[in-house]
Amino acid sequence: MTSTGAMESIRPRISFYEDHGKYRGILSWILTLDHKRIGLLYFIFVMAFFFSGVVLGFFMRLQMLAPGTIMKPQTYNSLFTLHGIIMIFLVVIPAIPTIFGNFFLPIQIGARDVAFPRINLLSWWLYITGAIIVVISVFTGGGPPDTGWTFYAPYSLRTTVNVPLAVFGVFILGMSSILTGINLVTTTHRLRAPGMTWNRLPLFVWAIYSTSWVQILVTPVIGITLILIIMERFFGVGVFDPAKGGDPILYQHMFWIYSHPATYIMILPAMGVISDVVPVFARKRIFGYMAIAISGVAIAAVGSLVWGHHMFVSGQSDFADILFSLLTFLVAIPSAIKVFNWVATLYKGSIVIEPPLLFCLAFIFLFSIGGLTGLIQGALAPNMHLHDTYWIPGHFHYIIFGGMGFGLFAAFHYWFPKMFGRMYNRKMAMRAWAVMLVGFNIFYFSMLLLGWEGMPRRYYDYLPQFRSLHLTATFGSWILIAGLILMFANLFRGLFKGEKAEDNPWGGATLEWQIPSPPPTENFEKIPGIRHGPHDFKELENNG
Amino acid sequence: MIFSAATGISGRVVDNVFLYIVTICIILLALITFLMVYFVVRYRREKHPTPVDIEGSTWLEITWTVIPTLIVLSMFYYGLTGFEFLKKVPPGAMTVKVIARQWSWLFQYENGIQDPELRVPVGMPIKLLLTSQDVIHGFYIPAFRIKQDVVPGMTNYLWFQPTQLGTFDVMCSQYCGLEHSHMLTKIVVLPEEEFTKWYQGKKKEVAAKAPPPGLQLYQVKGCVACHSTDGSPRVGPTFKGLLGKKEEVTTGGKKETAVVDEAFIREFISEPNVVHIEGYPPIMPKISMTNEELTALVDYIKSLR
Amino acid sequence: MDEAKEAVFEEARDYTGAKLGMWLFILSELLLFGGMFILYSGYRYKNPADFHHASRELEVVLGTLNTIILLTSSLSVATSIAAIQKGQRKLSMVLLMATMALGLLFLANKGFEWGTKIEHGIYPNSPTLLARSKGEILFFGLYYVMTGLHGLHVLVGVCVFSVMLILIAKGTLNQMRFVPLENAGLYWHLVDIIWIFLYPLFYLIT
Amino acid sequence: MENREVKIHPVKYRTYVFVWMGLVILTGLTYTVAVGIHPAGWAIFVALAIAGTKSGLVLNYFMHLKSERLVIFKVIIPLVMAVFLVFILLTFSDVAFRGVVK
Ligand code: HEA
Ligand code: HEA
Ligand code: HEC
Ligand code: CUA
Ligand SMILES: [Cu+2]
Repeated sequence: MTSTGAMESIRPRISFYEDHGKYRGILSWILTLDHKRIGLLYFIFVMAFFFSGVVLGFFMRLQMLAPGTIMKPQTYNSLFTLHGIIMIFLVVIPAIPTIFGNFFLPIQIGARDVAFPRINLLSWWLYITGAIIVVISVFTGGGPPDTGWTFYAPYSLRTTVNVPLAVFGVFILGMSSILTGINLVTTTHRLRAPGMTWNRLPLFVWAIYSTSWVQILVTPVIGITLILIIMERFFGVGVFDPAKGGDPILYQHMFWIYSHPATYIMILPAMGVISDVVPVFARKRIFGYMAIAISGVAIAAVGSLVWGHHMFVSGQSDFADILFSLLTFLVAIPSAIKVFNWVATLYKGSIVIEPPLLFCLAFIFLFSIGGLTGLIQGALAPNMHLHDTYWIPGHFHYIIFGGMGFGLFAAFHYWFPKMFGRMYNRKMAMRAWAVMLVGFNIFYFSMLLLGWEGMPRRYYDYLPQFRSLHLTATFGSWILIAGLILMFANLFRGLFKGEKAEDNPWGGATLEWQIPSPPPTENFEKIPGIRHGPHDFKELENNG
Repeated sequence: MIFSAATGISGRVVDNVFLYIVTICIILLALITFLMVYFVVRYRREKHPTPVDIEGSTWLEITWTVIPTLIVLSMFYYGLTGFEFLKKVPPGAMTVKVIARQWSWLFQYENGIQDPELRVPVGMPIKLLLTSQDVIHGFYIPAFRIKQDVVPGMTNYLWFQPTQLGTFDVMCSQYCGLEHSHMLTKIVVLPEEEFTKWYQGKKKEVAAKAPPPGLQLYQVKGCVACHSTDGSPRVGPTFKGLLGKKEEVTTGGKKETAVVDEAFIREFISEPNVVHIEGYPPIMPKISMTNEELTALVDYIKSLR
Repeated sequence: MDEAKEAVFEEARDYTGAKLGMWLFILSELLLFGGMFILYSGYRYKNPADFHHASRELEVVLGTLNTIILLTSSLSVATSIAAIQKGQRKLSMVLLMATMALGLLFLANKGFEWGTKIEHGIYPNSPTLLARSKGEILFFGLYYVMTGLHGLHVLVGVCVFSVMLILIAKGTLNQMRFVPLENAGLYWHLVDIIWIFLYPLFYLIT
Repeated sequence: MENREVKIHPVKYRTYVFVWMGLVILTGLTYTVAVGIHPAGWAIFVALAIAGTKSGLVLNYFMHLKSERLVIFKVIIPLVMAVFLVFILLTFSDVAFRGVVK
């Protein structure tokens, strides 16, 4: 049953760290049913994989300094494959929903836990299992997969390396993702506190809610696609093998039916963070609450219909090219609405410049660049030139790392005092922010230029005309990583040495700021009644 | 200049669409960034201590839904016109077959000429028919701003019209395995007469000798992608000094030492997946060829000492 | 017992919530098979004649029989749930056992069907099959994968039911507390619905 | 504590048996149409319509969708059908419109 062991010891001020439940030590973590502990478990592992991903990225950039001298082609090919798999499936897809969704969604809607705590723990175990399988695939069989994170058939059917195991690992990760989605949707439907109506939900909850739907509905499609790859490898069923009548283009459809919406699984939660953080530092409510909430749902819905824009030059029909291009442009509109509303929220506010806000501003800037480059490659004619060049990694690093990554950093800096009860050094956080912003643009803008120059992606070697831009990019990546180290060092220091944080250091109006830092087990002594929206700072001040 | 110039009609078409969209994007980005920074500076706490709580504005929401919609539709439309141009092959285009395989290109002309480089006359629209023998490749000429995936099991096409003499890079854009980065070749745009001379000359050559000599087969059949003839290492063993070499091989799980002789080479080329050579990945494809071609190749390999 | 804890228990046992969760899971299962149906429809569209020929080789009678078996098992599990809700524990257990037996019968039938096909040399990558037209290779590839995946779901269902049976026998599931059984039932009906579509799409192509 | 669950009204056995009979009859029908009548062209649509009706019965009666009160239960199946349909249609925008290149 639930952790009944600590039942008597529930006193309001004991944080969930001290209340270890039925088990002690490490078991009190890996067998916990507490949503906050599970959130932190994810936090640790997502971080660990994130760092391994960054290290792989760092080595890829090294290779570009002097191709041919640093590593063998096979090594480079498996590096970018692992970099992609780790970053996409192990870091950015789970990151915000599992860490912050787990930790804060129940608190923000006034619940004591998620709807299915045990399934929540199961999701984490599946995540770890999937991750371990992916890691094992690197060291066994014919060596690490070298297909790119897209596993395109028929190459993935022919290469002699350990594709089936890696693919199986990703399949397990997908199951984890689906269960998390189910949990959070049910939680949002069933466990809202009295008075927490849909139009009083914090926008972060709205974002996670829409994301979860996408997770539930499209993840199974990639699940079955990956299973089919395994079937092909072991039994040769032929559904993706052109030699047996299979159609490699249909594989691509199946893959992108999931993987395009997956990009919105990455970005929507980050948008949710931005929508809740900006108002706190502008001291006024969000501009156009309903517009933001609905545009999030619209992105989730229309975003599921545009996958074909990854296949403009694949040989799919012209009609499909045109249709998907049109839909791609339509999905940009709700994103634009969000951007305009965020900027408008700053208008006539009373703005306090703190690290979380700076990360939000960087988000808006970098996400806009990423999104606008998306428009350029979403247009049919330019895509003929830009597809599969460095322009594409330029686009998605801007939007994933500049968008989702900076959104995540905003979340770190915003919720850090709540999660750990301590505060980091704010000056240092701002410095790290500046360094990262500079390095980021040097690095990824060079990628965009390289792409326009015609440098194909996934090349371990390049023609001489690309040299100077590659060098600039590598140089930028060093600055970026330096900033990253600075930022994490600062957070890490704050974790142990930081001053004690107040319950509500930023003056937030959502529920998590009305309880102690760090929160007690079960969050609330009494389920609160809700009488106002998420950004009603006036109400808050009136109540003291 | 940082941007390499586009060439061909397709290059100009793509560049125009690109410029149109980029210009709009830069304006929008500048606007957003400016407003954001301006608001943060203008309304910071010290300057503006009491916030004005604004809930939203319906007409603003409508405005910034409708205007972006119009903008993106114009982008879509402009991209579409360029696309239609890139897809519509003008009548009278010269057809060249392109065969892609790991990791080399082969061009087959209508009169039977085969060549690893693409030679075309200036001013003439060229239609390429793209097929692949193994995995997906991507035929990409950056200077012409065109690209098309080459998918096994189907024929794709691409057309362009060179307007400028010169030699341009052709690259493989779709990841296709180990030597993807080196699946490069050139397109040579020749003056009309020079092209005709080459075309006719080659044609005589084709008619004169069948089967063609081993060296040509070595290039045409794509062995060149994986085997060197000068002893330098590539994906597969070098052909230099292959005959008589002692090597460790695995046949059906059994390891043994074999001496390479003519029969071994013949069998290996016809069935590359039966025997594996220690130290190389077991990835050599089965390449279809006639008996004469095989003999010519084996003779060629034997001649490399 | 502490008041706060008790409230959590009540929420954790939220009946509608549990069902909602199960339904969401079912939706994602539907799309798992949905992915296969997308492939199926694409390939059938491209190779209509081959699909028709290949379909002729399946045992329509066996397929129809299996359809009826599965429909009947759906009936028995639905009544089993109704029985436990009415407190008729014995009846519920008997019906559940009938469901499992029908599920196993379905699998046996399927196994027999696969067996004869394999005996005739028709299985993925077999020389006989590879000698056929591409559409037929695809048809049988899809046939094995889709019915195999479905069979796997039947097997899982039977396993889940055997756990449920033990829980009912032990009294853990009873007139007051039957959500797990009801959810297992939902899962079983899902498996049934998928077969309802697999049946005409593989056996009845004309 | 668990009394929320007691309020459920179990369905009558009779209803289930009727539904089952309906399902078996529909199975017979789809079999007869396919094997006996052989309609060309529209056969697949007949088969899918019958299969749809059958799953409608299973969903509404065996799975109790009919008696669920919350709105969310009413929309999820149409939602999934819509999503699936759109996936098929968009995939067919490619598969059905590919020209032959000569
Ligand atoms: C978080 C992830 C994420 C997000 C949110 C997006 C968002 C978008 N993406 Fe991106 N994309 C990827 C991740 C993402 N993408 C990845 C990983 C790939 C490569 C995969 C691979 O091949 O490995 C890719 C590839 C990719 C391609 C395929 C390129 C190719 O391979 O040929 C295309 C083509 O259309 C595209 C388009 C878009 C568009 C139009 C959006 C839109 O949603 C963007 C909307 C945002 C804005 C428009 C900016 C904000 C608004 C304003 C500044 C206001 C002004 C705006 C207007 C007037 C409209 N993306
Ligand atoms: C989230 C996704 C993500 C991130 C963060 C990164 C980060 C980096 N990437 Fe990227 N990259 C991909 C996803 C990502 N990458 C994908 C999908 C591909 C395509 C693979 C393929 O072709 O198959 C790719 C491809 C790719 C290439 C192209 C390879 C090629 O085509 O030949 C290169 C080349 O330099 C590169 C470099 C880097 C570097 C140096 C970093 C980093 O070192 C930069 C430093 C990073 C940061 C400073 C922080 C970002 C932080 C976050 C996103 C949040 C982290 C979360 C927690 C801490 C909990 N990556
Ligand atoms: C995709 C790469 C590739 C291509 C193209 C290729 N080979 Fe190979 N070849 C290899 C590899 C790798 C090996 C080692 C194979 C093994 O261990 O199974 C090999 C081995 C051989 C051997 C045996 C060498 C020895 O040491 O005994 C011969 C002979 C040979 N190839 C001939 C050819 C000919 C002739 C062609 C062209 C018609 C060709 N190859 C095309 C990759 C290739
Ligand atoms: Cu061929 Cu890449
Ligand atoms: Cu996309």
